[in-house]
Amino acid sequence: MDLLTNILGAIATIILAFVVGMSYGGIVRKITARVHNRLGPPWYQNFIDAYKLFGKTTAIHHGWMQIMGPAFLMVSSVVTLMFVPVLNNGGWFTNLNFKGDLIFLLYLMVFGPLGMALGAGQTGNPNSAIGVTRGLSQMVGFEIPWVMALVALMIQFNTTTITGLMDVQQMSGTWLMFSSPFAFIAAVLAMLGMFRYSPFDIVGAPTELASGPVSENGGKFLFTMMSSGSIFSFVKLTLYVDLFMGGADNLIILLIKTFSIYMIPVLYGIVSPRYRTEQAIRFFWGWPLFFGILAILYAAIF
Amino acid sequence: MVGSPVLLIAIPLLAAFLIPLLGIFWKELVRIIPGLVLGYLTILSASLYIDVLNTGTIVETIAGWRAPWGINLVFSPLTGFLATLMTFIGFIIWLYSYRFKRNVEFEAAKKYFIFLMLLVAGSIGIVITGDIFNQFVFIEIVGISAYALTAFYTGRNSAEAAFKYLIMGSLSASALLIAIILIYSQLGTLNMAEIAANIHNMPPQYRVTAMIFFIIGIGVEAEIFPLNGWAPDAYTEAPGPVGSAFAGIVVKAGIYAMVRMMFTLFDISGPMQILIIIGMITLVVAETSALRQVQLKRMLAYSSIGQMGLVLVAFGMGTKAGVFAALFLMLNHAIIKPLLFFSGSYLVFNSKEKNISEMSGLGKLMPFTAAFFALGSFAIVGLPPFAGFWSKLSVLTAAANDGLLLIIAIVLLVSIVEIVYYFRVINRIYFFKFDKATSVVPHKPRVNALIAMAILAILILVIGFYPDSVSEILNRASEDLLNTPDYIKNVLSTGQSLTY
Amino acid sequence: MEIIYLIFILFLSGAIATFLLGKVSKRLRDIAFITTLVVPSVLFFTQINIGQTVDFSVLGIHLSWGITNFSYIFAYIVLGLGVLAGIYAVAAMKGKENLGFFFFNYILSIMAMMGILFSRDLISFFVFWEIMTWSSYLMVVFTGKDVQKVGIKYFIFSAIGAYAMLMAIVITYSLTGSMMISNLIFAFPDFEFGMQILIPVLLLIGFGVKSAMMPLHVWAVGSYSHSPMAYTAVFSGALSKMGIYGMIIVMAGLVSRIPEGYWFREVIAWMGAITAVGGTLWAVAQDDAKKMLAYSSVAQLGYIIIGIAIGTPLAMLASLFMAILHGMFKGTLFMAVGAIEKQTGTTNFTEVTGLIRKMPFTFLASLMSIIALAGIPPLGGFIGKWMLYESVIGSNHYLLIIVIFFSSTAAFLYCYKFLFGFFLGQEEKEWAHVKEAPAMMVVPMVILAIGTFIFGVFPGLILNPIDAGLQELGYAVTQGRYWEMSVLFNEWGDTVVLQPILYTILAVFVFFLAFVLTKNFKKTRYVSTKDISSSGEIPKEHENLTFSRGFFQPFLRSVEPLMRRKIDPYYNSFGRGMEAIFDFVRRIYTGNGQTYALYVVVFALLLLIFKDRLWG
Amino acid sequence: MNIENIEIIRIGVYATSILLILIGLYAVLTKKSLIKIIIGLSIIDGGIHLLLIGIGYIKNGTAPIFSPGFENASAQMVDPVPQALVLTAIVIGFGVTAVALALIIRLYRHHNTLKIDEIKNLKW
Repeated sequence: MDLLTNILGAIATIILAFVVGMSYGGIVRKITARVHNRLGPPWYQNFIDAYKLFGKTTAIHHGWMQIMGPAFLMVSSVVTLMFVPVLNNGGWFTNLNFKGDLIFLLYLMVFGPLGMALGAGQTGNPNSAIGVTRGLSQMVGFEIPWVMALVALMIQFNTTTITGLMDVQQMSGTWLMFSSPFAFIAAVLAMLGMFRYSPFDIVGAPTELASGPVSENGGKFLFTMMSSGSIFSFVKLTLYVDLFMGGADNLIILLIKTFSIYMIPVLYGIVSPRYRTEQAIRFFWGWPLFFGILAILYAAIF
Repeated sequence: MVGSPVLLIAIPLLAAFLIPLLGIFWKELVRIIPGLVLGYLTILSASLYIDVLNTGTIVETIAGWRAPWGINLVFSPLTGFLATLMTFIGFIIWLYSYRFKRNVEFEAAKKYFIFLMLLVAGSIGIVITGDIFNQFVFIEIVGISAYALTAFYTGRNSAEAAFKYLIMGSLSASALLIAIILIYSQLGTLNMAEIAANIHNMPPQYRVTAMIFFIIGIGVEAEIFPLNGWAPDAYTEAPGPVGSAFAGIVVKAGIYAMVRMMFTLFDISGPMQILIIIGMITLVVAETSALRQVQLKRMLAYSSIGQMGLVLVAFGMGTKAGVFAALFLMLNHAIIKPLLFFSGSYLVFNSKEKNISEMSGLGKLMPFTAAFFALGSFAIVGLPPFAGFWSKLSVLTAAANDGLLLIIAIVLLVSIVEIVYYFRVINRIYFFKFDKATSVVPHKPRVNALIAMAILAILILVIGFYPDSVSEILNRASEDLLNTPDYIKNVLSTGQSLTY
Repeated sequence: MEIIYLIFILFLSGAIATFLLGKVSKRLRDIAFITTLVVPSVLFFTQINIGQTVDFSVLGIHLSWGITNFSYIFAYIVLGLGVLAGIYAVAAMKGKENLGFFFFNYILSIMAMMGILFSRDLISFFVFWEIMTWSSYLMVVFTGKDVQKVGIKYFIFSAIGAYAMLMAIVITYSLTGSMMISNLIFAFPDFEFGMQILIPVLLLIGFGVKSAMMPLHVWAVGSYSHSPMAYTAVFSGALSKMGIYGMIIVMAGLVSRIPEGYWFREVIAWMGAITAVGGTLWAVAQDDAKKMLAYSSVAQLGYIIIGIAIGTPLAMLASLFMAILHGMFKGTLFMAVGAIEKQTGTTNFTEVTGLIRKMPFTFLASLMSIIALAGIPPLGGFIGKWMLYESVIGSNHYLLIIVIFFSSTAAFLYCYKFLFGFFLGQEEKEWAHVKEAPAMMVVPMVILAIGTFIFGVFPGLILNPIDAGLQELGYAVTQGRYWEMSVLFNEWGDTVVLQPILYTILAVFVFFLAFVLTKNFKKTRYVSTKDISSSGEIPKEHENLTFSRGFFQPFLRSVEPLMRRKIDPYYNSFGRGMEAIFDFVRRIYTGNGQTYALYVVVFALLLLIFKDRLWG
Repeated sequence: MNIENIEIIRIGVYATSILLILIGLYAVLTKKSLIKIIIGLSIIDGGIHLLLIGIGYIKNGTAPIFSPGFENASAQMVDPVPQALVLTAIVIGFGVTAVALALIIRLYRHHNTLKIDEIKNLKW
C-alpha cells in the first residue's frame, strides 16, 4: 500500500514537474521575446508544441540507439526527480525515498545527456555529433565549479544527501546561500552553463546547427526529449532551492523560489552574446572556479 | 682412486701432440680423439671430484716429492669443481665443433683441435696446480694457444686481434714473472701453500707490490678492466666455439688464479676493496660499451667481461655468501655464455657483415638456434626462472648482507643496460622481417651443434628451476676457498720430504 | 600431491603442450589452450582452501606458497578474465601466425599472476613477477610493430620497477634474515629510519611501474596498444592489478605502520590524481581506440591508486571494487576493439564509423562497459566511484576530490567518442561488408558486460570477498558499516539503496521505450544515415558527412596548458643521453694495440701509486 | 772478494735488468713498428730473466747437485730454482716471439703495413 502510494506520488511529481517545466519554458520564451522587443509566443506555446508532436506518427528512424536515446533521457530526468525532495518535511510525496545522495545525483544527471548524445549520434547527422561534443566539453567546464560548490556543502555539514542539507537549513533557519555564500555563487555560475541559455547555448546553436543534437528527431522522439528537458529544468531548479534556499514549505513558495532562481540564467542569457566552447570552458574555469575554491576553503576552515 | 689429477693435464697435452701424428693414418681421428679425450677427462674429473667431496682434498705430488721441493697438484672441492666444469664445457665445445670445418680442410681442423686441447690442458693446469711458477707456465700455454686460436681465420682481422692479445699477454706475463721473482726472493719458495704459510713474514711493502704485479699478470686472462682491450677483438674474430672456450674456460681459469692469489696466497680475509673496485669498473665499462655494439659477438664479449667484473665484485666481498655467489655466477656464466656463443655464431654466420642489424627475422627460419639464443639471453640477464637469476640474487643478497647498497644499485642499473642490448637482439631476430639483402638463407645448425646447445639449455633450465641442485657443490667449493689453513695443511703434509 | 603444486604444474605443462600441439594440429592446440586455462581455474576455486600453504626452501631460503583472503580477490580477476579472454583469444587470433607461442605466453602470464597471488614470500613473488613481465613483454612485441621502441621501453620500465623491488627484497633479507612477507610486515616498524623510507619507496616504484602510476606510466600506452587485443584485455584488466595488489600490501602493511606514512599517502594519492587527470586528458586526445583505452586504463588505475593511498576502509573497498570492475569493463572494451580490428582491420576512429547495425552485440557490450567506465549508475562502475568520492570527501582531501571529479567528468568525452567513433555516425559504404564477430568473441564480452550490470545492483557480491580480504590486512569488518548486499553507506551514515533505484530506472526506461514504440510505430521505417535533414539539402552519396576528426578540438584547446608538459620526451632524451655517454665510454677501447699496452703500464703505475690507499 | 763487492754486483745486475725492462717498455709504448714492439717485448723478457738469475746468484757457488762428499754444500750452491725458471721462461718467450712474428707476417699481408696505429679495424 505504501509502495503504491509512493508510486502514485511519483507519477504526480512527474506530472507536476512536466507542467511547471513546460510553463516556465513558455514564460521564458515570452520574456525573451519581450526583451528583444518582439511579441513572442503565448506562455502555453510549449504545450501546444508538445500536443502536436505527441500526435504525430514517427515516419523514419535511423536505428535502435536513436529510439533508445529519448528513453535514456527520460530515465535521467525522472530518476533525478525522484532524488530531489520537492517540498520540505515530506510536504509533497516522498516519492521513492531515495534520500537524494548528491554524488549519485551528479552521475545520474549526465546519464540522460549521454543517452541522448548516443541517440543523436546514430542519426548520422554530423551536426548532432558536433553539438554533442560541444555539450560534453561545456559540461566538463561547468561541472567543476558545481561539484566544488557541492563538495563545500558536503564537507561543511558532513552529509552528502540533499535531505541532510535541507535538515540543516531547517534546523538553523538560515539558508545555505547565506551560510555558505561562496558555494552558492559558484553553484549559480555553474547553473548558467547547466541551463544552456545564452551565452552557453552553442550546444544547441539554434541557427547554425539546425538545432543540434535534436535535429534528426521528430514526433514522439522530440516530444519525449522536450518533456524530459522540462522535467529536468524543474528538477535542477528544485535542487537549487532545496540546497541553497531552504527548500519550500508549499507549492506556491516553491514556484516563487524556483522562478526567481530561474530568472538568473534567463536574464543573464538574454543580454549576452554567445560564447564559443573554449570560451565557455575558460569562463567556468575562471571566476566560478575561484569561488569554488573559496567555498571549499570556507567550508574547510569553518 | 680412479686416476690421478695429473692425467687431467697430461692426457690433453699428449693428445695435442698425437693428433697430427694419428691424423696421418685416418683423418677422422683428428676430430674423434679430442672428443674421446675430453669425454674421458670429464668423467675422470667428475669421479675424482666426487671422491674429493666424499673423502677430502687430493694432493698429487709429482715424482713423490713433498712441497716445497716437488710440484704438486691440488684437487680440492674448489679446484675439482672448476676442473670438472672446464672439462665438461670443453667436451660440449668439442661436441659443437665436431664437424667444424669438415668440408673445408683437414689442416685447419687439425690446428683447431690441437690448440683447443692445449687451451683446455693449460686452463685445467692453472686451476689445479699448487705452484705459482707452474701456474705461470700454464698461463703461457693458454696464452699461446689462445693467440693461435684467435688468429685461426686467415683473411680477416683475426691476426690483428691476436696480436693485441699477444702484446697485452706478454706484458702481463712479464709482470707475473716479476711478481714470482719478488715472492721467491723474499720467501725462497714457489709453492702456494708454503707461500701462504709464510706470507706474513714478508715485508708488507714487498707483499703489496708482489700482489699488484700478480693482479696485472693474471688480469689479462681474467679480463679486468684496463687489461681487457684484447677480449672484444679476440671474441669477435676467433671462431665461435673458441669464443665460448674463452668465456667458458679461459676466463674462469684467470678468475680462479686471481682469487686464489688473493684469498690463499696473500691470505687476505674480509672484504677486498681492490677486487670490488676493479670489478665494478669492469662491470660498468663493459656493459655500457656493449650497449651500442654493432656486432653480435663483440656484444657478447663485452657482456662476458661485465659478468666477470660482477664475479670479482662478489669475490671481493670476501664473505662466504659472496664467494658462493661468485662461484654460482661463474658456473652459470660457463654454461650460458657458450650457449650464446654457439647460437650467436650461427646467427652471425647467416648475416653478411656479422652485424646485429642483419639478423632480422632469422628466428623464424632457424627456430631452435634462435630459441637457444633467447633462452641464453633471458638467463644471462637474470630473468627467473632461469639459471642466471639465482646467481644474481645470490650476489645481491651477499652485497646486502655487507650493506653495500650502492653496489646493489649499480649492479641493477647495469643489468637494465644488459637487458636493453640483449632484448634488442632478440627483438630483431624474432620480430623483424627477414631480409635477403642482408642475410643469407640460413645454414641450419648441424645435429651435433644442436645437441650441444640443447645440453646447455637443459642445464640452464635445471639450475633455474632447481637451484639447490648445485648449491651443495658451491657451498663446499666456497668453504674450500675460504679455508686457507686447511689448504696449507693438506698440501704440506702430503708426499715424501727431502731427506738424506 | 599438493593441489597448489598441481595447479602450477598443470599451467606449465599445459603451456608447453599447447605450444607443441600447435605444431601438430590447430584444433588440438585450441582445445589444449582452453583446457589449460579452465582446469586449473576449476581446481583453484574448488580445491584450494584459504590459509593452506606449502613450504619449501631454495638456496637455504625458506619459501612458502598459499592463498589468502586478500589475494583471493585478485584471483577472481585473474582467472575470470583469463578464462574469458582466453576463449575470446582463440577466436580472435584465428589464422594468425605463431599462435602456439601466443598461447604459451598467455598461459605463462596467467600462471605468473596466480603465482604472485600464491606467493607468501618475496622470492617467489619476484620470480613470478619477472615471469609475468617477460611473458607480457613477449606479447607486446608479438605483433612485431615498433618492437625496438615500445617493447624495449616496456621492458626497461618493468626492469626498473622489478629491480627497485629486488633491491628492497635483498635489503629486507639482510635486515630480517627471512624472505617471508609476513616477517617483513612484522619487523618493519623496528627498522631504522632510512630503511623505513627506502624500502617502501623502492617497492612502490616497483609496483607503480606495473600499475602505470605517473611518472612511471610511459610504457603503458604503447604496450597496451601494441599487444594483441585478446591479451591486452588481460594486460590492462588483470596484469596491471598486480601492481595494485603489491601497492596495497605496501601501503597497508608497511606504510601505515610508520609515522611518516602520512606523507607517503599524500604523495601517492596526488600521484594517483595526476595519473587520473593526465590519463583522461590524453585519452580524449587520441584518435586510435587502442591508445585511447590504454590512456583510459592509466587513468582508471590512477583512481584505484588514490583509493589505496587514502587507505580508509571505504577507500580500500572502493579501490578493490574498482580494480575488479575495471578488469571487467576494460577487458570487454579491449575485446570489443579487438573484434572491430578483426572485422575491419583498423581501430582508428577517423576511419571506422557506423558499425552499430553490423556489430550489435559488440555495441551492446561496449555500451554497457562504457557506462560502467564512465561511472554512471546503475552499472557497477558507479559503485566504485561513489565509494571513492565518499572516502575522499570523508578523509578531508578537498582538492583531491575536485581533481578526481574533473578527470571523471572529462572521461565522458572519450567514452562518447568511443561509442560514436566506432558504432554511431554515418554508415559508410566502405564498411558495409562488416559482420558481427564470431560468437566465441562476443559471448565473453557479453558475459563480462552483464557482470558489470549485476555487480552494479548487488555490489555485495564482490564486496563480501573484499571485506574478508581487508580483514586480513587488519581492517575492521566493513559489512554493515559501509555496505550491505545492495546498499551503500558513507562515512556519515548516508545511504544509497540501489535496488529500488534500479527498478525505477528500468521501469521508466521500459515505459518510455514502449511509449516511443507504440502507436503506428510499425509504419516507421528505417532509413539510411544519408537520409538526414541537412538544412534542407539532400546530401549525395559521395558527400562526407562523417564527423570524426578534431572531435574534441575546443575542449583540447582549453586544456592545452595541462597537456603541454609530457614526461615522455624527458625520458627519451635521458635515454639518448645515456646511450651517447655509453657510446663515448666504449671509445676507451681504441683498437690500437699500443694503447692497450699503455693501459697495462698505467694500470700498474696507478696500483703502485695508490697501493697504500688500497690496502690501508 | 768481500761481501760489499758481491752486493755491488748484485745491485749492478738488478739495475741492468730494470734498465732493460724500461728500455723494452719504452719500445713497446712508443715505437710504431710491430717488429720493434716485439723486440721491445723481448728486451723486457731479457731484463726479467736477468733479474731472476741475479736473485739466485752466489759468488763462487757450486752447481746445485748433491753428490757424495758434498752433502752439506747447499750453502755454497747456486740456487737452482731461478735457473730452472729462467730456462722455462726463455723457452716460453721464444714461443711467444715466434707466434708474434708469425702474426706479423699475417698482418703485413693483410694490411700492407707494419704500423700499429694503422692496424685498428677492430675497435670500440
